[in-house]
Amino acid sequence: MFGAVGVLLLMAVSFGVGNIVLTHLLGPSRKGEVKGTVYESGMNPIGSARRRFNVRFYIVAMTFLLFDVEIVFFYPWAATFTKLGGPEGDGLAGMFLVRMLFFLLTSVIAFTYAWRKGVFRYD
Amino acid sequence: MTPTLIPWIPALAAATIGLISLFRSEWNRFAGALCAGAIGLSFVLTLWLSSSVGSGVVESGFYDWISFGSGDNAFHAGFSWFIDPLTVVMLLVITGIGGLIAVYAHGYMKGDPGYWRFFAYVALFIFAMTTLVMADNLLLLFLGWEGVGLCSYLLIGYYYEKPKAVAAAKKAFIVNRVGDFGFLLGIFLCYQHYGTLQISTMLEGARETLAAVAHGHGAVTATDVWIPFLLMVGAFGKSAQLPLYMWLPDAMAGPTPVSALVHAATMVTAGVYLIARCLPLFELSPYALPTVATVGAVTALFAATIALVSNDLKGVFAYSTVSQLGYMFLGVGCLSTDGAVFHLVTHAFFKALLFLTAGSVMHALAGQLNIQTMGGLRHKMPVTCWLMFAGCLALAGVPLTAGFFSKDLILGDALAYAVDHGSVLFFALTFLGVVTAFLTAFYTFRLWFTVFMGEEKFEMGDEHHAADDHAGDHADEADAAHDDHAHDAPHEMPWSMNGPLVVLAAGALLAGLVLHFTGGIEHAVQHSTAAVFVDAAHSQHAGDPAGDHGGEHHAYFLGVDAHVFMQVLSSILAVAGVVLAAFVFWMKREIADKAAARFDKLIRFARHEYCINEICDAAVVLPLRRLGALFYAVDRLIINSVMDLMGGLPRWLGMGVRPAQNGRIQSYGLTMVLGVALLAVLVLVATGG
Amino acid sequence: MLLALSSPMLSHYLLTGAVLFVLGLVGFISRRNMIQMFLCTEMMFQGVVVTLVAFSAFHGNVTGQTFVIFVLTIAAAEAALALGLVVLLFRHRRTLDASAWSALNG
Amino acid sequence: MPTIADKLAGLWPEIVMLLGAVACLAAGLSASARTRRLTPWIAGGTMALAWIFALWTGIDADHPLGLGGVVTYVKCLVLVLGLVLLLVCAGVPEGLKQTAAAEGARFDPGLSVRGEFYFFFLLSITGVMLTAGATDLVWLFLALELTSLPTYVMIAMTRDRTVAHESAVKYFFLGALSAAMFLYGFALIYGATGFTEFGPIRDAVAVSSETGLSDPSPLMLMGIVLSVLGLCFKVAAVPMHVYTADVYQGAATPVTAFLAVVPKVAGFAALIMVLHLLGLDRLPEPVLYLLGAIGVLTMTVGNVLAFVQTNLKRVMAYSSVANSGYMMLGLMAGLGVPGNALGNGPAAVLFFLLAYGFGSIGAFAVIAALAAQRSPDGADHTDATGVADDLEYDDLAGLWWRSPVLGGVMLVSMLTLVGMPPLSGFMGKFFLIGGVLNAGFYGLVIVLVINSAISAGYYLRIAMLTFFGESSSAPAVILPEGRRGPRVVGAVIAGIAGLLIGGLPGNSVVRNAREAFEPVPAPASAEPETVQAAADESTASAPAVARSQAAGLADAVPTP
Repeated sequence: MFGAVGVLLLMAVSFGVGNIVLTHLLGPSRKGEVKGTVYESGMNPIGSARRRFNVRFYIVAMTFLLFDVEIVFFYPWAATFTKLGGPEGDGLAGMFLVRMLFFLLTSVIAFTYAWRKGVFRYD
Repeated sequence: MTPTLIPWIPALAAATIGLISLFRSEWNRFAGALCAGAIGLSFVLTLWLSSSVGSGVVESGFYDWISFGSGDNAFHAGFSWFIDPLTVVMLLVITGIGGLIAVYAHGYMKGDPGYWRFFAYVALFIFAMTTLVMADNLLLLFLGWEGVGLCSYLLIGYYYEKPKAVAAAKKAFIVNRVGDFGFLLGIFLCYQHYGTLQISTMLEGARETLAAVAHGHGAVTATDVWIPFLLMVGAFGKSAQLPLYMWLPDAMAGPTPVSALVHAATMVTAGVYLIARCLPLFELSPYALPTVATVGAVTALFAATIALVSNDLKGVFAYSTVSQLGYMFLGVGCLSTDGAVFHLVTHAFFKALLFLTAGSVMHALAGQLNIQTMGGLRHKMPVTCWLMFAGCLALAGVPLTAGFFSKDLILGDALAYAVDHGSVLFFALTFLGVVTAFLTAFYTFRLWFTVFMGEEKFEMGDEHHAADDHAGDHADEADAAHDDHAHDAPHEMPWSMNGPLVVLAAGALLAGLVLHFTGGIEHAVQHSTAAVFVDAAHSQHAGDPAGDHGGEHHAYFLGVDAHVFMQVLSSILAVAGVVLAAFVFWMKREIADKAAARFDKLIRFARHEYCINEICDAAVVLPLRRLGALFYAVDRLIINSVMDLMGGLPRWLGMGVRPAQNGRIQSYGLTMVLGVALLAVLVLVATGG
Repeated sequence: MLLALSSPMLSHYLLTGAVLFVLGLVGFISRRNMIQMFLCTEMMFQGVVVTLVAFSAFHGNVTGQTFVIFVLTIAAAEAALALGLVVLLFRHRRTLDASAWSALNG
Repeated sequence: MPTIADKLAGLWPEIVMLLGAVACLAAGLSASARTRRLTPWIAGGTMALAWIFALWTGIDADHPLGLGGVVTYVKCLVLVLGLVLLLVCAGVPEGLKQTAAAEGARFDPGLSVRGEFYFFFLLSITGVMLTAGATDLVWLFLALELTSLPTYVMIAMTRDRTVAHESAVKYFFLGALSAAMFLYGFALIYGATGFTEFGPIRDAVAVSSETGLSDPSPLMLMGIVLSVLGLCFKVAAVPMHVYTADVYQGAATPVTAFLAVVPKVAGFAALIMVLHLLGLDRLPEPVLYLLGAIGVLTMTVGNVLAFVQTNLKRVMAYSSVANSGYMMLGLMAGLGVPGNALGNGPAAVLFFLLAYGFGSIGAFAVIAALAAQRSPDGADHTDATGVADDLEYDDLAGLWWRSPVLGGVMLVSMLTLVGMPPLSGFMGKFFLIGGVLNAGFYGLVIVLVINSAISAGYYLRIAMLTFFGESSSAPAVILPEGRRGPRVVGAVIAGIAGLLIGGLPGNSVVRNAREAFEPVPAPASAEPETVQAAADESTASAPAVARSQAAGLADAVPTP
């Protein structure tokens, strides 16, 4: 029981550490003033805190908010899915999966739309 | 489907002409062709329909117009048709004569700025008129009735820039309204009494009562007596009988083709049609038909005397129309529906002809109407002269012309009726009719001889409906020739206008002969609802109540068959009238002048319509005006101030509420929340209470 | 009193929900900053959410909680819309004061 | 118990609408200019197809409240009004500077709003259809939000003037407030009964044996009251009417036409459903008081405020408020006797919605086809399309003589709104009054008639101006052919419909509205004997009703 948890923990930690190590080894290494500043989502951290952000940040924030909320619907679905699919279920798991995929599809459409509108473009 | 198309094709044409004028005004010149074509198409359909109707009845629905209630209380009035031979006769007259007049008007109205408007109205009129005669219920009939009234109003007021035309249109509308009010009451009473407005059902009910009464069981109720009187008021209004006649002479302010179509051939006969259609209802009441006959005969004589002295070219024909309609009412009044319908048909021919030729004369003389200024026009307008001569012969009832046969049938039937019933009243009415016949012949030819014979003279009218004059006469000439000068000399109409007149003239001369010997009208009437009620038990033709013709028996007057007697008498009178007119107004003009000087006052009195208008003013209009003034004062003083208060109230309220709409979201939110709170409290109170 | 406070019952939850709702209402009317006003409407929604969850527990079925998920979704959609509108308006007038927007009235 | 699959089967029209909306979105952002131009056509085709589907799926005989006929009627109604509205609205996004800039040499998907506009247009109408079809409070709430949310965006994006943004923000904030209100009501209904499905809720409401009226628990009653008050926002009824004139004035005129019609249909559909939880023919007294008070206040406030306006869009906005007041009275009138033409208030509301819809669309479409020329600087008076559509009374002066078509439509619209026989508005008011009389609320009828008289004050003023008015300043100009585009067609269709639907053969539209409330017998094929028995029990004419419903729905709403 705890062994399984230990394995999971190990995998998670090694994935994270491994990535850091790998990028350090493989990626190009540049140093400079800009690179050394504090990272704040691409904004210059120096100056008045009240200065306005680029409107794109709002848009991204809103997009995030919406996609984030969609996750809410996955929890009840995931919680009941095994019951429907298992031996005590009524064999509707297939239909249930298809419905959730349809729900995902609507999200994908929204995502594609946002993409086409250039929401994710930063230039 | 065929019956439905007959009214709706002209309606479609009217709508199309209206739309064209809105969107493609350069196509306006096709309006006449469109209108005439639509009416012609309806005529062809009518011919086709007549073959399928035969002696029977065609009933067909178009759509459920009004329908409410269910079960026994249900009320239905459909756009649906009841077509019997009587309807077919009417349809043939309306679409046939209507088509010819439309062709004539195409030339007559050419160049008029309201050309399209005229034809849109005419097409609409044909729609309403055909609906009227085809309706299977009184409500739809009333729709058509009001429709023709509306079109008549629009067409009389066609020259809306002329105050006289506008006044005439208003007069026609208002006088007709009096009649329509009676008619409408009659319709209500019918519904109340019979529980339906379906004409066939109502008439069946009426016939059952008639049969029951004839057998001595069952009785005529007070409602039965009243219904025909109310319907009669409507009929008198539409057909210009005393005392509701005075709109018709004024209605001549409309364009002449309209006078011919609406105010001579078709619309004004709607009253006759109504009585013929609903004859059993009238037979139920012992007083209804004698009243109709009396009003008819008196109107006939009355109008004839005015026509005798009138100097107005169209006025003479207008009064003569009133007079001839009087004959028709005399006909239905003495149960001679076939005579009345026969006269209706022949009258449509010759009166349309007379009006249109009068229109030609007017046209040629730039709107001149006074016949005293005319004379010897036969050289200038030979075709018109002889066409009008044909019409005059028919109107005068000269033997073998159309008017002779139909008028004679009515008078003969009236005499026979008087003999059969030993009725002094009907002897008197017949006598009035005979006198009128003589007068008719006399005044008709007075006009004709005055205008076309004798010394040549003419004065141009002062009215410039010059635009149509020029364009009508010299269609080929460039429009640039349109200066406003009047003609130098009257001249003949082009054949595009005279063509239809020739057809009408042929009808005026020959229709009577043909219809008399084929018995077409009699046959049609006997197979329609206008057939006179023959009690099955008392009739020898029990199995065939319609019989071949009701007149199997003969009434004898002074030892001669009544009809033969009347034929001989009226032939003599007609010829005498013509000869006398020729003598007085052509050969020895001075006699006429002397007589005119001698009876100057009387003539002026008659020309003034015996002061009927003044009497009417004094008796009806003036009191109403006084009452109106009184009401006006009350209205100004009391009601107006109250209304000002009430009209101001919403404004004050609005101004009071308005500050709440200050445009701020917070205060809007507050209003909403307070409102919700208040209403919630209301609910709480209501729950508690 | 003490007992009532120590063991929460349905009415407590309902009262909490109602208080949240009314606070939201009052805030909506009294605040002039548009973002605060919007937050107040969100508060009203949350008051409803609390009510729904309380009823759900009371009736012993999950319908109320399901309802809550949908309410949250709608609230999120409205939030996105509200932010968009507020940004738009701010760019016009450089202020978040709602009373600056009362050109339309009467 | 119907399964999800059964419910989905009845939702084909909505599914079609959703797919069409996505198609519009895609087409509007397509790289090909030709495809982009197709967008409005896709929207129109979608609605026509959805209409066919709505007729094809037919009436849901298992509707938990027995209102299957109403569902179908409302769907057809909103689709028909939507088709006419599309004509009026088409060209709005294309006329925006923003979209015009995006459509330049190189297409910029980030700027063009063409796809979004028609997407939202269809979504909002889908929302109305779902509102009508709702059988569950959750569903109803979602559907109402689906109706509203797109309209907020439509207002904000279709006009570059700041007033449009003001209008959008007012509509949005107050809309959110009202949504919270009816949501709270829904929560209370759930709390009182433990259900969100309509059927069980209705079954849970006690019926008083004394009066035969519903006797809901206080919690349930409060829930209904709050729901009704919240929904008042959607129909623009007192006390939620405050936003109406500001929002209508600020929005681009075609969008205003949309606002005046679509949310109102949704609101009344939702009100019918919510009130039928208690039983429309056995509403308890407090609810009757509430509806009566709302109705009287709404029509009076609407009319008196309309009376003092000079801006045409504000006049029409308050007229829209007043009309909601009339319809509120219809809701309290009860269902009357089956088979009787008069006496069914809610059915009269359904018909009145159609009559009002065509009247309003006609008037707004005419306004949309005109442009004021009062303000020569044009700076703040023109919208994105360069049109000053804030028309005053004077702008209509003598419109008939300049454009008989627009003048005629304006005249017909005003006459139908004022209730001139035999136009559809008259039939609507006639049946409404019949219902209220039948229910015995004579006082309310008097108020209604007085209010109609007040409304004639401003409606007829517009009608008279159209003919005889003489403008002191320069009257509005008619937009050039390309700019007024399909608006005139929409106006003409609305005008003709306003003229005719009251008098269609056998009053079929009115009859359909009435029959929408009559019980639908189960399909005959199921079990012949049981069906026979059921038919005998209910009404002898039930099969006839069903047949005429099936056949008559096709002409329930005239084909544009």
